[in-house]
Amino acid sequence: MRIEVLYFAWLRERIGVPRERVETEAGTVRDLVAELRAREERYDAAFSDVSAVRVALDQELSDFDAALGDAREVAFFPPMTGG
Amino acid sequence: MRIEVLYFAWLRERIGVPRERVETEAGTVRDLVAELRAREERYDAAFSDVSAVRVALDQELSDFDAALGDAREVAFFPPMTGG
Amino acid sequence: MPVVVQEDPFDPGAELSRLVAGRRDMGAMVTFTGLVRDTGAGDLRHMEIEHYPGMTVRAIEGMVAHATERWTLGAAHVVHRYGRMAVGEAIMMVATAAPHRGDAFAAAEFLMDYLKSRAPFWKKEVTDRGEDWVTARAEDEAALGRWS
Amino acid sequence: MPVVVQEDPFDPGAELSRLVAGRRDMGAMVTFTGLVRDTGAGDLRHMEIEHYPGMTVRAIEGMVAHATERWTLGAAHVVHRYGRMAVGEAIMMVATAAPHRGDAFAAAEFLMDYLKSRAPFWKKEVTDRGEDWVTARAEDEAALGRWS
Repeated sequence: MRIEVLYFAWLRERIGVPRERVETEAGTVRDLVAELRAREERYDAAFSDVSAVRVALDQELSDFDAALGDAREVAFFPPMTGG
Repeated sequence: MRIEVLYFAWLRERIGVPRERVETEAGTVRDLVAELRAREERYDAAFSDVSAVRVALDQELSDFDAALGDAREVAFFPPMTGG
Repeated sequence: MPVVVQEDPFDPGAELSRLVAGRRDMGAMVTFTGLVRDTGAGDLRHMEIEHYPGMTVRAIEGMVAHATERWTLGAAHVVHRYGRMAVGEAIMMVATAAPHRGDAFAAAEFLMDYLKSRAPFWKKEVTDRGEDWVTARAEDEAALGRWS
Repeated sequence: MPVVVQEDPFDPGAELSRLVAGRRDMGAMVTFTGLVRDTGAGDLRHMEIEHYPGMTVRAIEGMVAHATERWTLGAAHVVHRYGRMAVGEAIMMVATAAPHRGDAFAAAEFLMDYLKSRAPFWKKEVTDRGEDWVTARAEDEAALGRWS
């Protein structure tokens, strides 16, 4: 399965790219994070504390236990600071 | 004692004047109201339900049991509807 | 001027722009604008507001002083009109500025609650059916309870 | 347009004037304006706001729809900027119009609480000392609890 992965704010800065296409067989968001962390140190560092990371699936807020299903876009970012 | 008495909104309309000078020996606001009601029917009607009347002494909100003291101005009006 | 009581119309947008201009220290601004609303029957000709000239400004200044003691504010302004006004015209406005939004909101709501029931204004609606003094609402009086 | 997300500056006063214009049925309007506030040290060079273009407008429209269901509103507008902005510039604005003031205030506070913690924006402060992502505050997250 091919999925678009987006990173925002300090996650984008630590990983070094704003978005990338990822080939994965992960069943859940948590599985996808584990695959990414296994790839390279910069991913491992960025996701070292997932309590500080939020996730959206196809532009809807979701959580780490959610199934990827046929989502086309996953976004990772810190807690939002709008307003 | 001579005191300036002001009326606002429907109290002004029922009594027919916005203000008048009153000669009184009343000790409290309530006594003053009793004197006014004894004067003429229009006062009696206006003050028939004092739960619908508010009072200010020298431009500070007060109540019917307050002593007139050396107040120079007493105002009677319905509950306020500002904002 | 933090408290203005006037007969002339005013522009709420211009008031907000003035409050915003040149601030470096305030993160939050809240405004409340009260407008003349038509009656349910849609026949309001105009509204008339009577006030107590000797008391009005001082009473509102007391409310503003109270708000300024209770919350951390950079500004608290009140404009309130009296006299005759047409449907859709602004009757009054409260504007607060604060470092944080909680203070700006709370102070604006506090000022509105007190203006409703403790500032010496009386509204009259003039409709095709005649003239009616607006009756004070029990909810407005009750709303004051949340600040004590 | 009830929800606008843009890079360009906007004028909060003009937004309020536009909202007020021509209303006959709304007695109450509330605005909240968020401004770039200097740091305690007074050395903020500018603020940068990043957002998630595909998600931002839709997320805010969801909040507005929720507010419109929950309170009786005539209008609920949100303007939010992204990109670089100077100290004192408006970051965002919420404006609500309602027949009664309670609804206008509650809806504006609800929208602010959700925008703070659920709209995909991230603020960075650029000071003489470097760059810092603004940390989400626990109080802001906790504030959402009052609406459930």
